[in-house]
Amino acid sequence: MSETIWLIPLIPLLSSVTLMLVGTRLKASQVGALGVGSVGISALLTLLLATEFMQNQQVIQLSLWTWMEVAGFAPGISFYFDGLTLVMMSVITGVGFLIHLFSTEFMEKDPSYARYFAYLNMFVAAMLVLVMADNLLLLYLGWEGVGVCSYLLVGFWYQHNANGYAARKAFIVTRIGDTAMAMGLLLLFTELGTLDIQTMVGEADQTWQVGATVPTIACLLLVCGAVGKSAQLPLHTWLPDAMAGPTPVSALIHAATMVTAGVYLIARTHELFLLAPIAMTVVAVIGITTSLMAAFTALMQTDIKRILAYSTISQIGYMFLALGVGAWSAGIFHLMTHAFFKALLFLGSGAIIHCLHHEHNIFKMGGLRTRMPVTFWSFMIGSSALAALPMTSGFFSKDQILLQAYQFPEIGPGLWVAGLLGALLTAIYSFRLVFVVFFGSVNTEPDKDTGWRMAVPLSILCLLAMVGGWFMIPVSEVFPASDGSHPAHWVEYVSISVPIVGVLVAYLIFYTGQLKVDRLANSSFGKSLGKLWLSGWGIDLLYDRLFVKPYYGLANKLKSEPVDALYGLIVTINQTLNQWLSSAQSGRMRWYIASMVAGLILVIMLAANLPEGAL
Amino acid sequence: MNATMFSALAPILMLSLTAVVLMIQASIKRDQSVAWVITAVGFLLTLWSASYARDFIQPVTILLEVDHWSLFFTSLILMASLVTLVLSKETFSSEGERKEEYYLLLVLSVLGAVVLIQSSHMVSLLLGMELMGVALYAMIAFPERGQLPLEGAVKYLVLSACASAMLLYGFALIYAATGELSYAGIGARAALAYAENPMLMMAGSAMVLAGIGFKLSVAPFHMWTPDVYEGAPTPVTGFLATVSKSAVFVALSRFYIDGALYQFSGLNTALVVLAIASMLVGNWLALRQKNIKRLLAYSSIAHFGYLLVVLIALTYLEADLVSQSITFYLTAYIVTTLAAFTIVSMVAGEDTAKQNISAFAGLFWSRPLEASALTVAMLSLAGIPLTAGFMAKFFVITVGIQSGLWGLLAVLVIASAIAIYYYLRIIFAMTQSAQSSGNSANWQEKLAAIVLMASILALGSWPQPFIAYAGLL
Amino acid sequence: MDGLNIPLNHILLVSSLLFAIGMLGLMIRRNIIFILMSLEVMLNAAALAFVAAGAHWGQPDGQVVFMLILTVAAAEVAVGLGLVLQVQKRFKTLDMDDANRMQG
Amino acid sequence: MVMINLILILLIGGLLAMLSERISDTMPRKVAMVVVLTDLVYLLLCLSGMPEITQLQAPVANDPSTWLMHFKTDWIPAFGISIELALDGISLLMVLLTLILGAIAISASWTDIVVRKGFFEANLLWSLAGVLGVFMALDLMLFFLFWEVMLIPMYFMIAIWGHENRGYAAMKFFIFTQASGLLMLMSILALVAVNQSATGIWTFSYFDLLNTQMTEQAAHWIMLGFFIAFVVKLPGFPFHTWLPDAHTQAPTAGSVILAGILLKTGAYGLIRFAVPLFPEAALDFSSAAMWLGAAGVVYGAVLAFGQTDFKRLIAYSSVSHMGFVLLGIYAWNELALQGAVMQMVAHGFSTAALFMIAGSLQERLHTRDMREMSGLWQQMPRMGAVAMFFVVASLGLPGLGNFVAEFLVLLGLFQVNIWITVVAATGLITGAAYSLLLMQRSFQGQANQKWVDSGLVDFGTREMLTMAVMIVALIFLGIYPQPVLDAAQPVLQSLLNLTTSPTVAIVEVM
Amino acid sequence: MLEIVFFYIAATVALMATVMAMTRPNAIHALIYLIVSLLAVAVIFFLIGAPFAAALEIVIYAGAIMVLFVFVIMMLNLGEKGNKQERQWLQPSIWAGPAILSAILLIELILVISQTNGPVSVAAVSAKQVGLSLFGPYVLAVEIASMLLLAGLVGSFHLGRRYLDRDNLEKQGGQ
Repeated sequence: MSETIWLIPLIPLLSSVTLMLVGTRLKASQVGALGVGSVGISALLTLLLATEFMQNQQVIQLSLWTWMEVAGFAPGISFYFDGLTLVMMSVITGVGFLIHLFSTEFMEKDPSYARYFAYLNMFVAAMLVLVMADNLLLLYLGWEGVGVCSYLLVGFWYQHNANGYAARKAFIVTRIGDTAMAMGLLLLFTELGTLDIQTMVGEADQTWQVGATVPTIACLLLVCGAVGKSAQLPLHTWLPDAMAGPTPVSALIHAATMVTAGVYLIARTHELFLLAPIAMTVVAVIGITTSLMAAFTALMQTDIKRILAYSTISQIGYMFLALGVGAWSAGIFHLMTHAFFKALLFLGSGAIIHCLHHEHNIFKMGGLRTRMPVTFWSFMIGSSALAALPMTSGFFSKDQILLQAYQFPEIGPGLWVAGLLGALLTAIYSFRLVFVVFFGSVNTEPDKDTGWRMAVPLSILCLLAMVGGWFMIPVSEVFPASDGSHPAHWVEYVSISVPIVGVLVAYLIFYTGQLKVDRLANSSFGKSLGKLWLSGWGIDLLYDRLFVKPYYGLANKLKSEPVDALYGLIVTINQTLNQWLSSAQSGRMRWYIASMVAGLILVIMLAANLPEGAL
Repeated sequence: MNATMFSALAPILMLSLTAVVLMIQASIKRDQSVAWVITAVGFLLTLWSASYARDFIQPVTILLEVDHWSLFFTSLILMASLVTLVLSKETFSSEGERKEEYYLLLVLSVLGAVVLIQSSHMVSLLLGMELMGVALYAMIAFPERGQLPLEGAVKYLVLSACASAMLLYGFALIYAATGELSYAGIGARAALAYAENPMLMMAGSAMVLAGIGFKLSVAPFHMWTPDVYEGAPTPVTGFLATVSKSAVFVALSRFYIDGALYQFSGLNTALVVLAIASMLVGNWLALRQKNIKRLLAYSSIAHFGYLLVVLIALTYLEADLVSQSITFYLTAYIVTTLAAFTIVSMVAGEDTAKQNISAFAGLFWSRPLEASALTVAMLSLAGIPLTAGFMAKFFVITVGIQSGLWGLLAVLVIASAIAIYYYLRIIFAMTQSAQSSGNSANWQEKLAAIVLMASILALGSWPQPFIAYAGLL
Repeated sequence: MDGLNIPLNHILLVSSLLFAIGMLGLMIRRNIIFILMSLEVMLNAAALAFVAAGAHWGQPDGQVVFMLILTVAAAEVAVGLGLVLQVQKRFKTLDMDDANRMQG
Repeated sequence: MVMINLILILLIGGLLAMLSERISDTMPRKVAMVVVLTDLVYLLLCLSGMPEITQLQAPVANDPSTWLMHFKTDWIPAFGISIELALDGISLLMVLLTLILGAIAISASWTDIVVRKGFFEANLLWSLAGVLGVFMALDLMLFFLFWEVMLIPMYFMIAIWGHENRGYAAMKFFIFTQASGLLMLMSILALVAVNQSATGIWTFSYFDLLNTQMTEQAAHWIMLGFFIAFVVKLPGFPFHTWLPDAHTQAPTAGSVILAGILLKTGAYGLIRFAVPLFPEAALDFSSAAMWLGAAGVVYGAVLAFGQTDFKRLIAYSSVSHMGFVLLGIYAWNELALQGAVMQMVAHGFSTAALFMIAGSLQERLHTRDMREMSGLWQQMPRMGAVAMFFVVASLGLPGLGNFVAEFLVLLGLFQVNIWITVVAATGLITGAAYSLLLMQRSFQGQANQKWVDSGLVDFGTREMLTMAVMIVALIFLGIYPQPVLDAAQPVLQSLLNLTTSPTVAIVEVM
Repeated sequence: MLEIVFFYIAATVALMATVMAMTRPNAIHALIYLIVSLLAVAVIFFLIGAPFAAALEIVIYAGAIMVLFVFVIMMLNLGEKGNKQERQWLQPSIWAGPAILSAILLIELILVISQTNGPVSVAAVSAKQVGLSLFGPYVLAVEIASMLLLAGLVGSFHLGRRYLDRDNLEKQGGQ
């Protein structure tokens, strides 16, 4: 098996290429079979690989060919496989498979069915390359590849300009991070002479002291990439807009896999980060700040997908927090559980949207509990996990993170408190969603409940969201063991109880209405705060003013080519001289003679060196 | 005078003989075609006699110096004159009576040019120039009708006479300073005369320069050029632009070299100023000119500016490379300019409206041969490789670099860059679609066009034989 | 008769004055006949300078050139006057500023 | 002789193509295609017959006998000018690129050109011949000759078959390149004169001139002449302004050749002549050159973003991309140089393809204004998909040729100057901005009813085949660039041996 | 001594006459002034030992060439109207610029010439000497001059005769 792991990304890729080339001539069922089947095979292969790995714990390194070899720079098309990779691959192929399956029903009416699966398969392939890459350059290939696929899928319904805008925004914002990350790669290669992750970290250990400048800068640059891809502050603005894509895409790319690539990157290069404590602190602070910011924002959203999008940002913030405090495996664990429950929530919302004729506003929904029972239960389970109610998968992972954050030196307790606040908010907004959508009066009548191709993935994901917390992820070999100390018990109790309080609050406000927040909400402060949260703290607006508008303005200003104006000036000078001289060419003989005489005077003056010569 | 001297004078004698035969013919029976044939035969015989005279090179009296260089140019201008002759037939066949004089004047003018080329003395310089000029006045004003030829002739006569007066006065001053009239004599005494009375010598040379500069239409003595070019019948313009100018330039360079004038820095400064002015002014004037003959006039101003660079380089280099460069440049210039005027004559004739560049639109499709030839000529004038004009410019730049004339070369580059614009304008016009004009040309003209185009390309792409030949001069 | 006592520069001075006057005439007159006359003056000035220089060096060459200048002047004037006739015929004027069809 | 034949086949083929118009209207393009393919096959056959090709030996830069091919015969012995052609890895790459893109250009002209087809194909072939000459000539005079002469057919292509503003564009193109060419001529002659005064021999041979000794000042000035000439052609900021006009106005095949091949001659000249002939001067100048390159990258990208004309946008993107080449060359270490070479090849394909798409759009819509387009994907999905491919290629998606190039350049550059690298890297972001905008405005968005009604025709087999060639090429370059790198490596190494690298350790400052 | 006085008188006359010739509105008057100037120059020639030149000046220049002018002026029949026009044209605004130019040129020439010194000549150059050199070393010049005259002849013949032809034709047509 270990020799054939290259098949895992290749099969979806081939399927994608096939769909691109001949997709339009295939029947919908064939397209579906190809699209789902290819990922299914990959998932199966991953499963095989996993069983093998569980037995022998053997790290696989496989080099296919040298990508390029220039002056000692010799990245290969080569794969590296260990427990971390396995976790990621399982999530990608497993959740990916479910989402593909879900899509066959969700997208079946779409005229560009084949194109959709082509993109989606390509995404899976690129994502697999990303996580399997042995060196940072190949990782970067996958990294950019998923970016492009994300772009293509967000703008899948290209007929609407807004979708195109969202897609471009997603690509360009992440590209900013990517470029910084590329700079990080340049720096790492220049300093260490390789981009092979394993060799590199070995080198780094020998070359650098803990806290040295170069690794700090390199890590910060990598963080920039991670921040972009994982939609963290300050590059998070693309993700809510990216909801313009089909909902299964949001589930796969913008919840389960791609957006967590940043987390993966940092985890993968954690040895470097260990050399750069400052960078780690930065990661933690970014994580917790983002988490809070997004949670507040999610509170005010009315679009079901945007709520989930901000929730994703918030949850990834937790993962960053985990990475920042050195809780590597907790971070990855949360990545996995989050993939389960967030995919579940997105697919659930997809089902709702599908059945409600593309209705996104939660206040136009309501009372769906009885109309769409499968979806309701999916949401219930998903939201519980998201809110980290005890015994759900989210509970285990988030709890770990909070506890480890508490132990972080110096700012640990602060991080913990903030994390708790985030958890409270998470519980509130997730159950706000549940109460508003599924309880109360029916505002829009759904067509029907989901078909089996939607129901099956939902059910499986429900299961995973419930029990995912009991999985043991095989990353103990990858990450350094934690010191095993535990904080005081009260910390644990508080951590457990906060989400429950949050659910209660949500219940009181949005279900029974006993807790009146209207007065607060209608006060001028409340209003403006609400507005601020609704707009995601106004960051979009700020960026628009700071970067987008000026760039458009600059491009518009320069459109007329100021440099060319310079050459235009030369032309004008020549034309003017031409005019002057032409008008001197008056045709009058006396004038001609005068010019000759003047010329004669000049020539004599020059030749005989007059007037100085005479004196 | 002895027999070998007469042999050395063969070209001059042959031309004079042709003139006499033409007069006799006119007195017996006036017939244009007979006159044409006589002139053609006369030119061909002269051409032959020029190579015959090669074996007898020597100074002939104090006035003329028959050497390889002058014989080469003699042949060259005779070939140019033959082309002029070919073009003239069609042009003047529409004239009324008595067009035979034209051929006589042409022969006399060529004679003047030959004398000018072979001159080694102020007197022969003066006489050659005047002979050429006086015949040209009449040739320019030859057409029976129309105001432009006449106006051109008057302007040329008056301004040219004014220039001659300057030239003569300059000669007089040089003579007063040195007591010599032959180039060699002046060269021998120049340094001494300069030591005695620097200003007289310099002022005299400057006035000579001005007088000759007029004929070369070097700025600021260029004003006449466009008017005369436009006014004159096209074949005459071609003759004026090529034969007259190159003969004068050859005479100037001989005067400059033999008279050892290059040693005077003041004169050199004056030349530098004239060269720069010509390069820039010529090209600036041509930029937006619509009449192609005027445009070519302006272009010629610039070209003699380029050529002056070579003369300036004399101060720093031995005369060999310089005279080689002059040879190549003038040859290229004559061939190219003649080609241009041949095509203008074939396409536009004497019709002012047709001389407008916009009237050349679509020539590529209606008359591909003419258009190709004109394109090649324009590219050559612009100095694009594979054409004679490029090799010519190559010589100039080489000479300039070897003399370290960086400022001049910088101006040359700027000027050439400006020049590309208007040469291209003509080419561009020809490529654009337009209604075709149905003129047709006779076979001699077509042959001339083909030969000239081929020579431009040959000189540009395989100049070695020519350089080897010119190196022997 | 000998001209021992006349300084060369005085004669040249006279000739240069003549030259300048001729040139002035050339520049201020519009009538072509006057223009031709001015040219004659200039040529004459040059001739005077030549003869003077020849006398200065005691050579006959100056006078030879003078003769040739005469020839030149004659030829030029002959053609020039021919042109004058044509100008009068075709332009109906002798004013050269008026007989001006080409410019630019 | 092989090299002479290569050029002659194209020259004579051009004549044949012109004459074949008399046989039938469609004949010229077929003849032209056959001629170019013949040339290509001929070259490949000759190469396969050579033992060296399997293991490109490292040529010694100033020893012609170690080159792949070398040919020399007298031309103008009076000045030591000879017809000297030689081929090494880089030249070979460029020649192959030229011939392949030549075939593609002919395909692009298939239906685009409706009048005077014979003359068009002839001009196309002649300009290819000129470009081949540029890539092979090693006598400086001969090089200059090809350099200038290849412009004339190009001029005709723009002036005769160009779009609405062709006169202006053609003129601007010609004057810019000619004026800079004159500077180069001056420099060549100055170099030769310096050499002549030192050795007493007139020679224009690259191999002889490589070792010319000259004063620092002379070297600076002479190098500047070469530099400007090449940078104008490249085009580098601020000499690029001819390019948007020329590219926009040229017929499709002309744009393909201009962008795909002609720009490369500038880069080739820099690599072959401007730096090796004046190593010290180039070193002193490198930082200025790199800043120009970085400025070009950014400036081109910003201007591309502001355009509404489809072709103009691509043209400015070329300015941006070729900025990387300039950066790569003047960073002058193996990584960056390989990147530059790679960029030359990859940009050739990606931009040529985009111009072909632009041409196809123009042919169908009779406009290049993107404000008139929108949602074209719906009617022309194949074209849209292809366009998407080349757009992402041009924005530097890893896995495609352009990425390899840009990354190598940045990698090499980073070792020389970090801040320039930072500036240049912003080109990756701005590049994404304009590329995606292009896609958005033309193929995405609401379909314009005008085009829906007029029933547009999607890409046909010929077009798709042509595109496939370029797609395959770019993917190949992207995931297995080694053949190209291997071809260039020994040459670059030998050039690097001639010079000292400007590489300075930099990271200590951090 | 006397020669010098004569010289100055002759020079003054020549200059004055020339100035007059240049400024007269009437062509015939101007021409007569010009002839006076030429005669005065002939006197100078005589004074500096060039009697042959003096004779030629009178015979050919004043005699032949000027008569040509007279013929033409008479043919053209320039009347009083022409004179008036000429007077109008001779305004200061017209001659000021040229006068300045001429003055500058003159100053230059004077500067140049004033540095010359020495007397004109030791001995007169006789007609015989001139003749000998004319048909000695300058014999070719004479031949070429003949060609020059031929060119002038043919040219003026061509131009002038056409003028007469047309005149005659018009007269015949009128009758």
